Amino acid sequence: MIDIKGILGPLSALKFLGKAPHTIDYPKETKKTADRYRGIHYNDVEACIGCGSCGTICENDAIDMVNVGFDPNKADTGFRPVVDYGRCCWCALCVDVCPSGSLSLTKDYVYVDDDPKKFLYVPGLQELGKVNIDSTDDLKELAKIEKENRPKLKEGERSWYQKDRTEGLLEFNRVPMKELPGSTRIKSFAEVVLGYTEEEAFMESIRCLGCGLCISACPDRMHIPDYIQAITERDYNSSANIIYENNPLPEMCGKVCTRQCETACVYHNRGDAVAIRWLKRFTTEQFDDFRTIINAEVKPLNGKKVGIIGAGPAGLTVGYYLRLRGYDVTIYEALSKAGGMTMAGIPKYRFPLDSLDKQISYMEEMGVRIHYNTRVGKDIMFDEIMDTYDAVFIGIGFHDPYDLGLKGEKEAKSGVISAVELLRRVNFGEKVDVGKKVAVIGGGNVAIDGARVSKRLGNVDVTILYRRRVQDMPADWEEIEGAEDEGVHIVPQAIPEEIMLDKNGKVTGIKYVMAEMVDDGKGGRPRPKKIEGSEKILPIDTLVGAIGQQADYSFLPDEYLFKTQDDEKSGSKKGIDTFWGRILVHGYNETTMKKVFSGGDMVNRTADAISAIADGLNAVKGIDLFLQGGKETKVNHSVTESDLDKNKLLDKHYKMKHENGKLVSVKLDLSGNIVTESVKIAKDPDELKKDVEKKEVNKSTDKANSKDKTMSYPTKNTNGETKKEEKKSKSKKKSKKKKKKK
Amino acid sequence: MSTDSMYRLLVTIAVILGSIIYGFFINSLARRITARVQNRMGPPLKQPFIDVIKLYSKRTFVTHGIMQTLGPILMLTGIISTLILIPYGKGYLTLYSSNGDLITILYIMTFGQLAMALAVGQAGNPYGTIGVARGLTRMFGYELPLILALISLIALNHSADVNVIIANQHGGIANWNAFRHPFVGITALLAMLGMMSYQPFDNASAPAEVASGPITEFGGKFMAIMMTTNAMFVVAKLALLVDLFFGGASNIFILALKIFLLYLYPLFVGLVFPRFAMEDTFLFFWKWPTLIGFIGLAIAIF
Amino acid sequence: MDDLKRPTLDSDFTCDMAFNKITKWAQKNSLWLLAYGTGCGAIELSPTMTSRYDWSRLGIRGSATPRQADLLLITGYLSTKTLKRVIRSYEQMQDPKYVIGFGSCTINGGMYYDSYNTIKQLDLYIPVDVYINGCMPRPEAVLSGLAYLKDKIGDKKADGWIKYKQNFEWYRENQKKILKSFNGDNMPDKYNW
Amino acid sequence: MGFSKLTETKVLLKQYFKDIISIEEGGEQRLIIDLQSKDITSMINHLKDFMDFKHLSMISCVDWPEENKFEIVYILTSYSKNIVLMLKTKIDRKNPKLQSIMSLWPQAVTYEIELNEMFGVFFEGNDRMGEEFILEDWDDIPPMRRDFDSLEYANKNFKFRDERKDKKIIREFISEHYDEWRKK
Repeated sequence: MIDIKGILGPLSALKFLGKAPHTIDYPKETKKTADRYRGIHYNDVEACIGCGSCGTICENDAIDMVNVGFDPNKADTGFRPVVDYGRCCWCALCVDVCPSGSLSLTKDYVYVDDDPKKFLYVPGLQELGKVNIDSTDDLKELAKIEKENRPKLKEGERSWYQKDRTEGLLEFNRVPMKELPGSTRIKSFAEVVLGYTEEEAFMESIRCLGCGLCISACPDRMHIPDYIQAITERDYNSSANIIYENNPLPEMCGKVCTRQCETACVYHNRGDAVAIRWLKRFTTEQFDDFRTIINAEVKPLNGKKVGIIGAGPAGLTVGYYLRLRGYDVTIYEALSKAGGMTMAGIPKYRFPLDSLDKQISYMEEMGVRIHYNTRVGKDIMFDEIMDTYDAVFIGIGFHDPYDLGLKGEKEAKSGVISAVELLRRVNFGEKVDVGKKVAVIGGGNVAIDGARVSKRLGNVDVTILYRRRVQDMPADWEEIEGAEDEGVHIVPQAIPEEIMLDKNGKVTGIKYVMAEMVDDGKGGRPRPKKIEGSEKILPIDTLVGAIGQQADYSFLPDEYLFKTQDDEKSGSKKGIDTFWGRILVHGYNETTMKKVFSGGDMVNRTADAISAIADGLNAVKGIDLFLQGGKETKVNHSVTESDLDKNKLLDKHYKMKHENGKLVSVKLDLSGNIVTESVKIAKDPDELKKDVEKKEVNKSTDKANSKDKTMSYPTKNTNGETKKEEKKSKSKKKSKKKKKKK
Repeated sequence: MSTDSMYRLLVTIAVILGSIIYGFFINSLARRITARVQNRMGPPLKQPFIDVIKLYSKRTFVTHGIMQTLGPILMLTGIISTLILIPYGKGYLTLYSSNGDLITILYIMTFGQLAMALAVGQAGNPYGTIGVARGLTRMFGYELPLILALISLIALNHSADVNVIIANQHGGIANWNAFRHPFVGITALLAMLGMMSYQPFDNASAPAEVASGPITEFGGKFMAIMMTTNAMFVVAKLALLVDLFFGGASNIFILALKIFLLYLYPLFVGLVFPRFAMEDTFLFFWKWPTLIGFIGLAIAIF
Repeated sequence: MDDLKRPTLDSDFTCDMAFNKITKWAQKNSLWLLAYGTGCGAIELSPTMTSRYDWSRLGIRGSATPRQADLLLITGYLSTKTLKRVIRSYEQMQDPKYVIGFGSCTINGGMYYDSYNTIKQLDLYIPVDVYINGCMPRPEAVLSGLAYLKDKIGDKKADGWIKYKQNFEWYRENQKKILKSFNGDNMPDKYNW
Repeated sequence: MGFSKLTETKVLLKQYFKDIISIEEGGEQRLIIDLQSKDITSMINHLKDFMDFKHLSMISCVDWPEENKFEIVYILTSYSKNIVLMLKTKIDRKNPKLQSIMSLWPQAVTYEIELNEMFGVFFEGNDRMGEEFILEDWDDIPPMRRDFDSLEYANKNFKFRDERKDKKIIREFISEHYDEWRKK
């Protein structure tokens, strides 16, 4: 039969005729995009650190890291991601893996153009399709866009981004290191840190993104991502080998390094840096004996002899790597154990004796000869060393403490001890009696070490007196916390005035004044200012001073020391030049005296073990070049400006300037005003003048190539300005056109 | 040339142009209505005109032989001949219709389609051939009830002259053939569904099955001619049906209105019913419409 | 022949493109596109053409055969096997004709950049007038792309087909590199479809 | 209650084919059978004719270059028993040959020519063997073999846009600029 319903039923569809259609009349009206829509990229170029993680994770090879004109520095490579929209498929993995959280996706997804080149896009620097990227010059052009002109995200446009540290794919918390509790650790010198287990080390190592930013911060340029990668693969053998490539004291570094690398780590800004130091420590702890696993190739002796003064990290590094290169090395060490300050100055609860022994015995095994208890200048003369060896390396370090300069210090017969001496004596097993109450003056690591060591010498009450606030202390934060855990009192903003003595010259107390922090008025850090009438007296048995150390150059005969102008005029042979207590060195750590190289604390200002090792390695290169006498080996023995720039001595306190063709060293105060000037002449003035002129010519050409280090915002010369204006007007025109189209 | 034939010629040209414009107009209305039923906005009313202008402006002229080129032109000739044989009203609007012309119209109407079939054959596109085969089969299907209905009409009016049939319908809606002879009317209306080639009987040009059927190989200017022809053809067919079954029209506006209203019927049917398969199409026409047609014929004769 | 030196347009020919205003307007407002879903992007066409976005508003409709089409949409990745068919379809389309590259894959390979079987840059083989970026582009992007193309036609800049004619040998060379049996039965030396 | 159909099939198959390497349940209503390549045709014959496995779902292949083997996988379904069977067999990678089953299921031809194209497995008795399926004018090793490097092939045969020449890999850049101790 006829299906009436089947025939009439469909007619009900005609009811839509009277209804409003639900078509969206795009572009007149638009539909709301979902909150988490993944559209086109936006990058906060100021927050981006150029680590390249986005490019590494991209499955489609869509992200390039390109220099768009940002300055590279320690924690920023200066590169920024450029997205190829001919590749991107908006999976947003790049956003999820961005450690700085700068990359995000917007709700904008309409990207239409007729030129396929325009789909290369620098997020955060460029408006969609505005710039054709043909070459690097175009990208440099982008960088010139001033901050205000950069595209900004409007409210609510950002859709896919890491709202907090828990979003995304990254783990911002490091695996915590297990430590002895404070009450247990003050009872002995047992090591505080317990080290990672294999699983913990693995979990920590997989956090590493492998970008290598840390390398740029490490003075020694250790191959950090590589050895962490080896730990991830559980290949500890190759991990140790990678570490030993340029660090002969890895276990020491694994325990006490100042780890500048971790401050450059990509995680540092938003979370905990990868525990690079602990991972290195983990690797080195896996082996009882390095001999069996390090497959270093020792070249046969080549007949050249190198003498090294001081078996500190710098000296040992030079000794080890020169021995590997086939030199006959001899190290003279004044103390009965090698290791320098790491041996004598680091308390054993941080750096146990046996781990140092392990490394040094391995070195001696490789053929490094060390003469212990041999003080140069006393047991052996410097002249003799100079005569015997083809090259000499001086790495004596800073062992002489500064005087406190307090009233009563000279008169005190007992009870005043420097932290360095205290540590040395404790480390060498001597019994030290500090009484029941100890005050430590200073805020550096040495001061904290002194305090914590004192705490372990029995039931001792330890107080640290520091002129500034706790947050101004130069010591590691971890160390300060550790000290507090162990019951060390810290009295900040206390300026010591006078040491109180009894009639036998024994210390009974210390008088100090409280201080308030006042602004120095020049934008520098606040200065402490005494508060009148706030004197207090702290009764103590021992005063430990830890306000700094200096080098002892008494072993150097006078003729080897540089005599400034007189020397220059008389033309007598040049000696080792020192500058503010430090030896002045050039590119390869060579001193102003031929065949003498130097490194370590008395050369660099950072004064830590890893810098000493870096100095040592640099000197190894220098000595090798010097002794092999190759073409590029010409070691320059005159001070020029560029040399001094490289010189580790110079930091912001010191600037060099030219005056009448002479190179003048200028000491500046914190705000950049000239405080003192001293003339340092290295070449005869005429020659220097030529040099300077040449340099200036070079500089100007360099500037023209915009290769100077400073951020190259539009240059002030007229050509540049007009060009920029042209660009601006062009872009304005373009935007107008676009509007018209709409 | 006499003034009479002058007027006749002018009216003829006006009818041809008017049918083109009106054809496109109802086509675009149909597209709007379709869109609204499908819950969307649809193209602007001028869209068919834009399309046809664009197609005429196409620069390439691909032809596979003389017959392919002639086909659309013959089709155009056929449809113009059909147009001028249909009366659109009184006076000059009756154009060239005379005694016995219903049979002529029926003959000439198929002429265009046969020319088309030849052209498609030369183009050599398999989809085109299939489309033509389907189209002719469908024609074969709906012609039987249609002719039954027309024979009944001729029998009832004792004349094959369309003008006579129109005249016989004077005197109100009740006198219209569609209502006075309901069986004949129903037969004709059902056959008309096939004639208009909308869904559910559009399998000749079914896009998803046979590309676009006969016109697959025709692009650019051919396509433009075909679109124009189609517009005229729709008007011609509807005008004829209006004349035969819905009382004709005293003036051109009433005719236009009636054509449009009649056009809505296959359109609405097409909107809601899905496409029939070929054999179902054929069965459909030879089943109910034919049966009703025979009843109508029987009533008409006896 | 240098592959990467992309063809440019002979400027004299553009004048020939200038029809009168009415035809330009008609060409701009009536775009019939070849319903040819070569890649995954075809899925985005459904919302664009049905009632949500309804591209017939803009005078766009699908056409079943290349003969009637003005616009070829390459929706996403194009495999080497399909390329042959696409070239053939493009050749069958009647001038003036336009091509839209649709999705990232047509620009520089997209997520198929390491695939052995898809072409990476569409404009080496057929001239592309507009690229719509996305993986896949949403209907708004598709409509924007179509609007962009309309503007281009209006500005007489949609000259891909002229470029193709003028640089036919260049395109042929590129096509031959991918389609190894180019001179076989499917690809006669002179296109005569 | 007797045995479930799965156990029953398992037992029957074990009785019938003594040479089965292993037979195990791979989930609900799913059996995975490991076979020697010489038994595969007779097994499938038996399954189709006597055990009501009438449906061939697919034929697939896995490349094991480490073992120098191809693993061919047949998936059969029985609707009456509601069991999915996975027959696996390993054949030599150097001379990959297997009997065609096109006489049992005509649609197997398509799977077989695809495997021939993508892996280079030859099915004897398939008269359409060697026909082009997806790849036209292919002149390299079959692309689904694991020793085929897709990216390398793409770089060789296709052109990428050359605007991306300034690309830098951060790790390499750092090595270049900072790390003078890198062993090169």
